[in-house]
Amino acid sequence: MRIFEYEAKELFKKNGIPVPVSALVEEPSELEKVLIDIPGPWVLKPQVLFGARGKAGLIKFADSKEAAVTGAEELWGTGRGIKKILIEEKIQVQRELYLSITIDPGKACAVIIASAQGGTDIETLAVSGKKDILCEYIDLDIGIMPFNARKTAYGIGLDNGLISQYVSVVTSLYNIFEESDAGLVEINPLFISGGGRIVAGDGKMIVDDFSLYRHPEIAVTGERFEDDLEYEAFQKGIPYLKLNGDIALMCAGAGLTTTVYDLIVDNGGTVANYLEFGGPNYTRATAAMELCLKSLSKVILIVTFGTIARADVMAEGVVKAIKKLKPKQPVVTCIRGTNEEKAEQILKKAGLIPLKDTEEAVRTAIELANC
Amino acid sequence: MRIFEYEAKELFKKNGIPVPVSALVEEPSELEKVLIDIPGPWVLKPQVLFGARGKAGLIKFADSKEAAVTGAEELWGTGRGIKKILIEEKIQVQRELYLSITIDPGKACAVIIASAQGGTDIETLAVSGKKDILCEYIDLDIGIMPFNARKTAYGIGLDNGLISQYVSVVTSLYNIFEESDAGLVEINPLFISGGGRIVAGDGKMIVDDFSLYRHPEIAVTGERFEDDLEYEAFQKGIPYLKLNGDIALMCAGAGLTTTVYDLIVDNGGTVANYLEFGGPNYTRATAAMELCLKSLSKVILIVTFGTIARADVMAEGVVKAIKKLKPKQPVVTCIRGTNEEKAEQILKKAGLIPLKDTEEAVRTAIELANC
Amino acid sequence: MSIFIDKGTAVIIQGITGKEGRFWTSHMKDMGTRIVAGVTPGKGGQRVEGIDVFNTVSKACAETPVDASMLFVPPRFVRDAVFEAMDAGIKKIVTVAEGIPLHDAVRIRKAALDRGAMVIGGNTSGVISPGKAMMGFFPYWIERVYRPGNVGIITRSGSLTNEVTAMVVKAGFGVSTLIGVGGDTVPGTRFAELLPLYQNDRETRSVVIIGELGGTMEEEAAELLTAGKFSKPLVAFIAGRNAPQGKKMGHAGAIVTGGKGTASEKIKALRDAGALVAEKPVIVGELLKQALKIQNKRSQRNG
Amino acid sequence: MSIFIDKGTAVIIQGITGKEGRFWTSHMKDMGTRIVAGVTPGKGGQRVEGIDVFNTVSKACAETPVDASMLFVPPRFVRDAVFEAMDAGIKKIVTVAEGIPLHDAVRIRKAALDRGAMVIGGNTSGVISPGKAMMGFFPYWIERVYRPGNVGIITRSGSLTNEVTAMVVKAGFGVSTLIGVGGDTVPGTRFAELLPLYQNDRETRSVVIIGELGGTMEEEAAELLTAGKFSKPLVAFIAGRNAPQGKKMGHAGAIVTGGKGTASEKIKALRDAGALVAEKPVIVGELLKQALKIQNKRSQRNG
Repeated sequence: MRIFEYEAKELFKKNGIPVPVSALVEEPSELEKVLIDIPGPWVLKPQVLFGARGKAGLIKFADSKEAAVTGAEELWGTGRGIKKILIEEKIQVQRELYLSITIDPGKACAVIIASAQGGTDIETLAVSGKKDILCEYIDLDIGIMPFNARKTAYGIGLDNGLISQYVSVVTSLYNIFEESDAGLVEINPLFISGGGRIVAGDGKMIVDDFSLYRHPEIAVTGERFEDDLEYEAFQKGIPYLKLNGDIALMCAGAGLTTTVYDLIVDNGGTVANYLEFGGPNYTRATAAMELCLKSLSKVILIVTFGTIARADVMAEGVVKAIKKLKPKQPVVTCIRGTNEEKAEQILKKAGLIPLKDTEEAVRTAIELANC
Repeated sequence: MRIFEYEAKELFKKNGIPVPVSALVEEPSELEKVLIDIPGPWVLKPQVLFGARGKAGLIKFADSKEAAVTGAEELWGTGRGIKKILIEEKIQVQRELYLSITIDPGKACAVIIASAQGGTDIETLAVSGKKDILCEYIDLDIGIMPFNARKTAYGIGLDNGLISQYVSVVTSLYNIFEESDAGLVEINPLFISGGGRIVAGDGKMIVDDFSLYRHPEIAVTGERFEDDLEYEAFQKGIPYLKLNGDIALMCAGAGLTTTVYDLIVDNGGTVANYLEFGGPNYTRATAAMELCLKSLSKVILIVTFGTIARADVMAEGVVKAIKKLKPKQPVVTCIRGTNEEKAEQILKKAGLIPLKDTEEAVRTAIELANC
Repeated sequence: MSIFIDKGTAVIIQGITGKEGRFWTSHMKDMGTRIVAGVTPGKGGQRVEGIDVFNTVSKACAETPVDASMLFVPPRFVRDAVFEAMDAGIKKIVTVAEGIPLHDAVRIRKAALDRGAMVIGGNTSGVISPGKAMMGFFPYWIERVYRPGNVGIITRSGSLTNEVTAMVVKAGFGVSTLIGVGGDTVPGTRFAELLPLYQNDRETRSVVIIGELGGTMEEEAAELLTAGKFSKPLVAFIAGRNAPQGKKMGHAGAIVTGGKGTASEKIKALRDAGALVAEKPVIVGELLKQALKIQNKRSQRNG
Repeated sequence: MSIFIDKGTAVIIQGITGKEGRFWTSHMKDMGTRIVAGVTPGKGGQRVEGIDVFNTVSKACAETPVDASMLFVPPRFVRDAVFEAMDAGIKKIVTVAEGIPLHDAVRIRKAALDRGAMVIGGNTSGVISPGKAMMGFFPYWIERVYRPGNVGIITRSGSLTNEVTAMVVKAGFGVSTLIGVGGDTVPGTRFAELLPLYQNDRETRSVVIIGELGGTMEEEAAELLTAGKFSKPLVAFIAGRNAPQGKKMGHAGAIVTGGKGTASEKIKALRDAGALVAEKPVIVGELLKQALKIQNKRSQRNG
């Protein structure tokens, strides 16, 4: 689950990581007071969950109140669904560092990633061979110790005068990471201000979905999703991605669904949505098909090869769903696994053509979509 | 540092371990209200830090208010320094268990010790070959997990209906142990009440002295010491035990001091106090001698064999202390180590006889004490 | 003697009294798996499918020698159950649960590494040696997939594994041991840790890896090949070649950012290391034949 | 080649720039210890006693091979410093600090056990091989104590060690390696873990153990003897025979409750295991001679 910058910064502040003075505004009428409370110049940062806001021109700087108001109006007017804007004091920046904490699945440790070169180019830097990027591994059971933080501090060449501030930031960030069950916490850029203060310039955070039950403080709202349908699917517990093509996928298992996606693209087709109708959801054909219908597809393609999921149960569910939802678009089925002969009969009886080969099903769906 | 039963039980309560309803009284005038607030019958438990209160007849049971008042007055009148009395509801006990957590220095783990047979005989049970006593080891870095608690629960043969309560008590007790930097937490007896509730009948707790700096919540007051002089010595950072013999020890190092103690007893002498004048205290002869003088000894015996502690510095300190404090009793010195020749001269010059052999010093001290 | 589990492996079932536990215990037994005990706290003394149930793993282990533990335990309790098994000295553990909290999964894998134990899963169907034994829930009755043979299969997926394995069987092969490492971000065991077992397994002549975008497990397998630590014929299928960047497609682990962990990268790494990579499931059988031919020629040259 | 430390052992000093660190670094160097680097956070680039100072242990280790680390670090920071040394791969660590928090000490020992490292201390004078090298603060200049020879000494005490060792030397012996395990409740290394090193040490012909009431280290040493894992002549002195019960006398570890860990128990255990136990320091030398005689007779019989 993604956490907004302003939420991450609230957590930072609570845990002793310095952040710029800021306030959140949601409509023009709130601006005036904020621009009085916070001394200018300002930075206006739309609270959205997609990356590279800066490169997209969505971060505005303002020296005057007029410029700030104009900037905010521009952001609200972009049509990119911007609601909340974080108004921050502009920090006089001497240097930008990079700091994040994530999991190393191989080492089975948390890893602190630090670089003396923060900012938007960190990913290029990462791909170019990890030069100037420092990794410090932390055993989750042992936790962070001051020496871990010092190693990263000296490792990226910080001056002695900044070490203790930096160590405190790294330690606090680790504690946030650990206590939030995060998959990632990132401060990029981490400012060193003209006055020699270390300040979090940004805050990115992803909390593990499987751990949300231990975090009632994180409200799962529609705001956290790029698309309303994805939010709806999440609430229903169905893995779902909204795309913009013709064929709605309703397949069993992440691997098989991804494979069907590949085959569609290989064969010149396009995908309307990615949806996993399998695992614990194999009895929920109606809920799955409802989502597929909302994606405005030309064809619904059902491909399964059940493990726990019984083919006959899935086929029955699909038939029921069709009866109830009466989709206008054709439904292509390729349902296999335990009791697949029975499934075949069920589908035939309902007037569907039970295919047995995944590629054949894909080709059929593309043909139907191109009709 | 020892924690009073009432303090331990407050911690238990805060951490969800059930305790009897109770109130602390310090003087007779407070009794009446407490005996109204808490339904009888009652148990009266003097808050003292020495063990085996029950065997000493210092735990009183009362069915009537009159009996309670009489009991309390008896306790205040024992002359054993009883101030605070914990008045508790008397739990109707079905069974008494034993539960404690301490450190296993060899395995370098915490160890949960549980037994189906609690009460005063646990130590006999322990000595008799650990029968019916169950140990469960916990890596401090990993912490306790539910299965650890379950193992002890099933291991001591608890009924299914009690398991979840017991697991919760063990888990909470471990958390208290860990968060308090305790050397020991013990609940003995741990009651199973007639109604099938698990309730802490007692609470014993020792917090590691070296960890007190992380526990400002634990006030180090005179109450926690058996003797005012021991409290004074603790505040001065000088290891000290009050005893009732003739010879005040002022020796360097725990091992050597203990050895001198052994030699004195072997040779028929008695010790007035145990005091370590060494390690970080080797320059503090005056403070050490002051404590020795308060022990009302017949002789002061100084034996050192310095490691960091320089013999000349110690000798000089002793001479200064004598000049300042003018002890009436004789001072026997046996100061060796770095610069011992210089030390010898310093002592001689001050009119003392610098001995070089520990046993000779011990014999001399005993002779002087017997004069 | 197959990998991880064989007819003789003594298996306990943690969570045997639950609905899933009962159902699959019956199937595992039917298939031939040697299940020696079950564990469910509070249900000690019961019997499930003729198997004695104990309150704790240590009690079960005190009653009978145990080689492996199969967990049918909800994700929130997996960490506790895995540590209980390891605490009792069990070195082979399979957990099928989907939804294990990330930090729990990390702690589980770390503890297993530190103790020389092997945890397979979570979010997997488990381990199966067709015709012998299984730990997990495989529809072993589907003959066109779970046919005994000499192809080892390592996979991150469930349904896709059936799809691919069916192709392997269609081409005339059978399966020695199939291990699903699971689809989570931090599986207990990784591809590169399993390949050496297959290398040493007499019943495995070749291996098929079923991977997908995200993570680095396929790259690690390629490194192992390059280092010469796995020399049997290897065929791979990697899902997600066409996945849109930045989208979280596939399993939990399969998020691709900044060009790292793409299917294309994985395919290149495996090909560079000498593996044959199938563009689609249907050709996996064909590639297996090719790989075995190449191997035969090589051994003839060397022989 | 002596135990733990020798002339060739490359030692770093953590906390080299402090007052104690500087002072004892100079002495350790004078005695012949090979000190290759110092570490104090924030003091990187300085030099102390001609030794380069680094900000982190890992940086020091990157500059020069390191075998061992000597800590002059206040008790509150010992855990961090020990873990830093272990993290850099150092397997021999000596910490002299008195006052290490109990749970820190437990974690330090546990981590050392898990990683195959050896931590000596805290609350000790350290390790010395007279005439060769030392890690710690011993008044090695006192010739009637720190004379080179073939008696290994293992001790929980400081001053008492000087007292007893002086008796060993007075009897005509010298010291091979003296190791102070320290007086804390949870020392990093225990007697029974050191005895095998002395068993294998060619320069050690006999060992003196200086113990005291409290804990079980002496009993563990006795078990080792009984198990036949230490066969050189062993003499012990145990302080606290007359200590009053229930009083916390001696070091932090030396609290005696309910008849457990008394000096008498320890003395009995050691005697039962074949060690000679001195009632007072002055006879330790005599007992050493006896023990060596018994050993000689035994080997003559066997030879």
